[in-house]
Amino acid sequence: MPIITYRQALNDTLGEELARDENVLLMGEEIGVFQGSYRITEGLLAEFGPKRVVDTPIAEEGFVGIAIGAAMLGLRPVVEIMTINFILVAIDQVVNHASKIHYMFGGQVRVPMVIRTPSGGTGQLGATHSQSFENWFAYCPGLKVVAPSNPYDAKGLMRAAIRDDDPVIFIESLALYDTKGEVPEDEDYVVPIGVAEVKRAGTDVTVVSYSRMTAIAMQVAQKLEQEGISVEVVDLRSLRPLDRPTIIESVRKTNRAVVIAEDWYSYGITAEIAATIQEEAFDHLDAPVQRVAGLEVPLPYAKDLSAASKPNANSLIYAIRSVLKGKK
Amino acid sequence: MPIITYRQALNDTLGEELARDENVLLMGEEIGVFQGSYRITEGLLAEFGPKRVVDTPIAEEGFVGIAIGAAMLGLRPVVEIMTINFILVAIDQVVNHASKIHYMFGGQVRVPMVIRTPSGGTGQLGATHSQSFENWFAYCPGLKVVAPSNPYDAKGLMRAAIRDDDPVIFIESLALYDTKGEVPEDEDYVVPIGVAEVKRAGTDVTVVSYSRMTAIAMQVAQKLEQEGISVEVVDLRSLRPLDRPTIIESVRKTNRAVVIAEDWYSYGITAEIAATIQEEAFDHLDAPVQRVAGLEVPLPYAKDLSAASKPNANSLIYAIRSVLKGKK
Amino acid sequence: MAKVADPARSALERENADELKHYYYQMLLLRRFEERTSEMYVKARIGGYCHLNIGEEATIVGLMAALTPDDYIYTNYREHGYVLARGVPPGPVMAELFGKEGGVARGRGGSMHLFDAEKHFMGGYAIVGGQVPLAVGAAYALRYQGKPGVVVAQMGDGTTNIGAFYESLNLAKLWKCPVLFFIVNNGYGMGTSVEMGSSEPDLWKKGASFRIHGEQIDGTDMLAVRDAVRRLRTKAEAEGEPAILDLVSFRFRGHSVIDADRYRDPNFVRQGREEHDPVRNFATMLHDNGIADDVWLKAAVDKVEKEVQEAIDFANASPEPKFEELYDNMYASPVPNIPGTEDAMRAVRINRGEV
Amino acid sequence: MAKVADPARSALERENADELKHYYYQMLLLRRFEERTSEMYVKARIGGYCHLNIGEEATIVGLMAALTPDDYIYTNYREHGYVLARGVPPGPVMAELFGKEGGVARGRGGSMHLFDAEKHFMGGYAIVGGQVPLAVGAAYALRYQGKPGVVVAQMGDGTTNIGAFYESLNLAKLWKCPVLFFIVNNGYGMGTSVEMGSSEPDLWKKGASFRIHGEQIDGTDMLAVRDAVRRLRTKAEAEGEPAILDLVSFRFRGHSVIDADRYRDPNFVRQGREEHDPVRNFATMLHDNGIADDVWLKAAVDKVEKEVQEAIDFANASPEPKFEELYDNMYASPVPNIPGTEDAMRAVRINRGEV
Ligand SMILES: Cc1ncc(C[n+]2csc(CCOP(=O)(O)OP(=O)(O)O)c2C)c(N)n1
Ligand SMILES: Cc1ncc(C[n+]2csc(CCOP(=O)(O)OP(=O)(O)O)c2C)c(N)n1
Ligand SMILES: [Mg+2]
Ligand SMILES: [Mg+2]
Repeated sequence: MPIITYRQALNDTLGEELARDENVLLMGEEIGVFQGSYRITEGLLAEFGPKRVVDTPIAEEGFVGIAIGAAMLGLRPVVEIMTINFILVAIDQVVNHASKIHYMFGGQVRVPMVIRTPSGGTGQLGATHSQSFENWFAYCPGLKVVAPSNPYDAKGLMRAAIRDDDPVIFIESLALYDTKGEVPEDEDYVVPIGVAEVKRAGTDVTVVSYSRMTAIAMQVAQKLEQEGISVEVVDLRSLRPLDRPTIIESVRKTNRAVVIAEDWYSYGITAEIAATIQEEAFDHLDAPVQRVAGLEVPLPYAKDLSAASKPNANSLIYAIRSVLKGKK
Repeated sequence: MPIITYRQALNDTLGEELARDENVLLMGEEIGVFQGSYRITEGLLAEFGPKRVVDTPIAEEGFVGIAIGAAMLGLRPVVEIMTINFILVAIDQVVNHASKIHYMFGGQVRVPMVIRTPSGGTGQLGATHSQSFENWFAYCPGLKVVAPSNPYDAKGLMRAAIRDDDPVIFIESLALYDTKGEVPEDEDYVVPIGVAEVKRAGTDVTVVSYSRMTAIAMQVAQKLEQEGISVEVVDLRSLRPLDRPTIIESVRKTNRAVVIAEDWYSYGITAEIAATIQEEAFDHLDAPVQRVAGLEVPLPYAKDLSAASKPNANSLIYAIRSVLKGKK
Repeated sequence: MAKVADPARSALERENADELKHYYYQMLLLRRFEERTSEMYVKARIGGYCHLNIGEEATIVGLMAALTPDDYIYTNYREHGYVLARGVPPGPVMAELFGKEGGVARGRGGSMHLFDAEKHFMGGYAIVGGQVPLAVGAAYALRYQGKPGVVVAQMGDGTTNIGAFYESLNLAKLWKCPVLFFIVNNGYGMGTSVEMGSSEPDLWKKGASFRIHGEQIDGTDMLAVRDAVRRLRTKAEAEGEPAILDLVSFRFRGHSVIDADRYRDPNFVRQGREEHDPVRNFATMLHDNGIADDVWLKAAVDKVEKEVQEAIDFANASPEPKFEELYDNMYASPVPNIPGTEDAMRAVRINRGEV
Repeated sequence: MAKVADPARSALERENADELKHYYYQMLLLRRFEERTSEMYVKARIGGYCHLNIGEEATIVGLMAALTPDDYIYTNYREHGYVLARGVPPGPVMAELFGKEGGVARGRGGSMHLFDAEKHFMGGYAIVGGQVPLAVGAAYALRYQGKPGVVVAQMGDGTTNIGAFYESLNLAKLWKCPVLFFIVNNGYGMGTSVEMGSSEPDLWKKGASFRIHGEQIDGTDMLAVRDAVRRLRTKAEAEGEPAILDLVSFRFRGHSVIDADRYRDPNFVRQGREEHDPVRNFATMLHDNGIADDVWLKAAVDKVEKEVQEAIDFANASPEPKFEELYDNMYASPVPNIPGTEDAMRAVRINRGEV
């Protein structure tokens, strides 16, 4: 199987879906002439023209709302929000409108659209450009939220999201764009929304993760294997709907769990996962579920402070060791 | 002590603080001429005039931003957002600006302001007017979030919030405005931000709650007492900072916990509380922490469907009984 | 020198009498529907927030008289009349206000969230300004798909102060979207007058920063509204040229059924109702021009009375939504791990203390 | 008939030569500071996003020449020059870009978030449009407190398409806030031209929907900028009358240091730099009018070179922020249950694998 980057997987898939269905169109700031702030849409304007690849002014609330309205009439817009930090100016359209229209109006109209945006922060982008808000969207009934951790899933979930008839929030990560992985060439596979994956089987502890943190979890699992610690890694892939059965099954087997996410600790993604595990696997737990997440501070710019505020392999290893304490 | 309503406690306090400090001003839609959509600011325009009680156009992003900028120059704005559902159009100003300005600029400037808004939903207000978003704000470092459950705390926390030099999100509840309680007349007390309260001592189970749900928890506790079930009720009062020690101390004593909140179940407030308890009181827990929260659906308008989608005394009692199963 | 004819009358002569009578019937229906709605609200048959169109009948009927079946309509929460005038039967509309399964949104939406896909009524929305970008998006889709028609973005005067409105104006003009910004200017946003809310109180001029043409129209003159919409919709459809219509009318009652309207001088309100009643004025016009006599006018009142009563009966008879269907339509594309019928029933039983 | 004097020259005659030379020195400082900044970025001394003011020196120095110490300034993330021209020493500015404790925001803010309370520089902000309501709020506070001064809301051309900008215009005019909407029109928002982004590309006309006066000014003519700001700030301060300034200039480089600028024709860029270099044009003007000779001009270059080098040395020498101070300034009013030094140290040790 060819090995390509996460960026390439997204770029290919967007192109393929544009070619497959003329109701699919891309919208966003700098996706055309500029070819994408992070080059995810590179070359697509040249290939498909300005009707299908639409450069927008800086008016997120307006063009996200336009995408929703267009979806109500049968288009399938794929909107890029340059980074998730900027979606705050458009969040009323997403949460008070897109997520409710199908249900609130008695199922008479659908809102088939995707909003893709990178979340999280690396590289000293500072307090306003390094945040994670996927937990906010995962909280909202009516939305679907996915967050692929590798090129294969990026392609499969993007296909699923574009072909899905509900609004899907597609969470990416700047730090994943250059990572590589195997992606089948001709096979038109999709990765189902709402289904997690056990990326690595293990017996001592379950690590629940998604997006960039899954990549870290896989490295840590490999490293600890040499010490004889067997780590099972669950990649959530979807945050809403949340695949609780897969998480629970794994923890019932390993009896120990660590949850890792890049967002802030309190009220973040890890809270829901930890709460779910203690609820449904209480009698199987030999230690409290440990959470590894970002430090609760507006991310400082200074290099070392910034790096020290985000979870990494060290913090994950520390958490794994502490849940394993006393295990013989 | 005089017994007054939650509404009266807020109205009195706003008036007293306006009189105490000329830098305090009220801003919001319909707070003056209309005297407040829910009459919290009734009479204040007549008493303090249009400089201190400012009616705004429907432009939440604009006037919330103006309040932040004014606070940076020393004013102490108290902004009313008619209901929390409408803060979504202004949330960029709150989260990307107010919460970060003090830290991000190295502590050179302060943002002393309060945003007060009712959260949650009763009375068939429908999908877009019945939501709870306090978990979103509680997630954000740099903000303080309080949610009083009774007139005494409403007054004490409002004083604390207005006199605090940080942006404070003050969560109210339409269903609490007419509820009554004792409030001392002349005493200038404050209820400290960041401190929970054990509102009722008990030995069998801890119920963690806030705002309207605390009122329900108190009723349930009384009812179950007759059945010989002793319920300890913790009123969080502050969601950020979260008073973990008080929660944990209580659960270590009762060994069982139920968390109740009106917001949606997944990724809501109850997730953080349940995760915290299992983390810090794992060895003391005789049963998994149970969560009681709203059903995950865009709230339907129809009376019975709507009522059935929100947590109530029945759902709390059910959860309490299930954590007590097998207790002798 | 030829004798100059009375322009109003000669204009009327060009009108079709039956059409004029139908317009009157529609306005009467809207008026009576809203009066009974407010009764039903007081009787607690209707919950939540409830906003009436009383005083705005000419604006609504005039708009609908000019639209074609191809056109789409997005409104705010003050929308009962729009749905009726677009041709949705009163029964399902009242049933929605009652929260019944027979309602236009299966009782899920309520007064603020009516919808009728078939009639291209694309919904009442209750976040001020939220419907405006959606409407522009629908117009964008028409253009994208090369379909005929225009989209109406209805809103109130107070809504013209929120950012979404301005972003929408810019994008609509920039992208040549066939959309009409239809501003129902009833003078107030709740208790806030237009002057208190807008630094440019001549709302039709608010397109100036975007090169968008605007017009002020007497919103109590049904024929004037119809003609203005016809003219501007043709231009919008043909050239993708958006326009602003500032429809001035008088709000007969408080903001919503529960608003005591304490902030408006009672004399001002009484006088406004006297002078700006579009329904009564239209009746007088029909009568004085010999288009309808007292007998016909009385019959119209009776007809409407009966129809609205039937709507109420329909609503009363319509069943309550079923608990097991609570999660229906939460997602259009089912995927694993979303709640279903059993989850609904279990949750509801717990909530009702049945387990 | 009296002989007509060359207006430009006679205008110059009214200028103070030392002032003119100081303006030039400031523009030169900004230019050189940014050139070295981009070097430092390439050397990875600076991280994150980094946006330069090259080509905008006349706009910035012209603005600052017209402001008083009472005035306040809010800008976007392209703000290094504003801070320098306002009189903040280059050392602490460069130290901030380096993320050092000696930086103007203690290394917490970085290139996009400079701040200096004493100089009333109220921050660089990086959410497009976010600074605009804040600036209006500061102006609101000045008026509320009866204090002198005005507030500058600096932004780029692309920012005039976002809702916050329009809501701010309405509120500023409605509430008589002494604020100047200072639009640095460099022709592009990243790769998006003004025409692609705005249905009204004459940005100074965007006040039309709000009854706000606007003017277009050559942003490469430092004296023209200064005079326009002086005039409009006086009116704003005296009458609470906001105004829009559309300052047209040319963006010399890509959007940020890492932008390859692939979307602009190289010839177009080359020509733009030739024709619209405010620094070189000002030098020529000084020279041709006998205000500064080659010796002085050369000396100015050397002075600036030295100062910027000293700023880099200062930044290099400045200490890194301490881990134990991670949570400092998260809250201005301490309350129970907020993290402190010990929490910081524990977390950092875990994160660095030291436990
Ligand atoms: C974003 C937002 N802010 C505030 C409200 C509360 N609200 C509902 S209707 C209304 C007044 C709207 O006035 P106008 O646009 O003139 O419409 P009208 O009710 O007069 O028809 C307000 C402030 C809301 N629904 N949404
Ligand atoms: C709300 C928001 N959307 C998008 C961005 C990404 N972004 C940063 S700068 C910029 C272009 C701004 O252009 P302009 O206002 O002309 O300022 P300039 O950079 O040209 O000085 C964009 C789109 C952002 N920071 N905030
Ligand atoms: Mg109105
Ligand atoms: Mg620009």
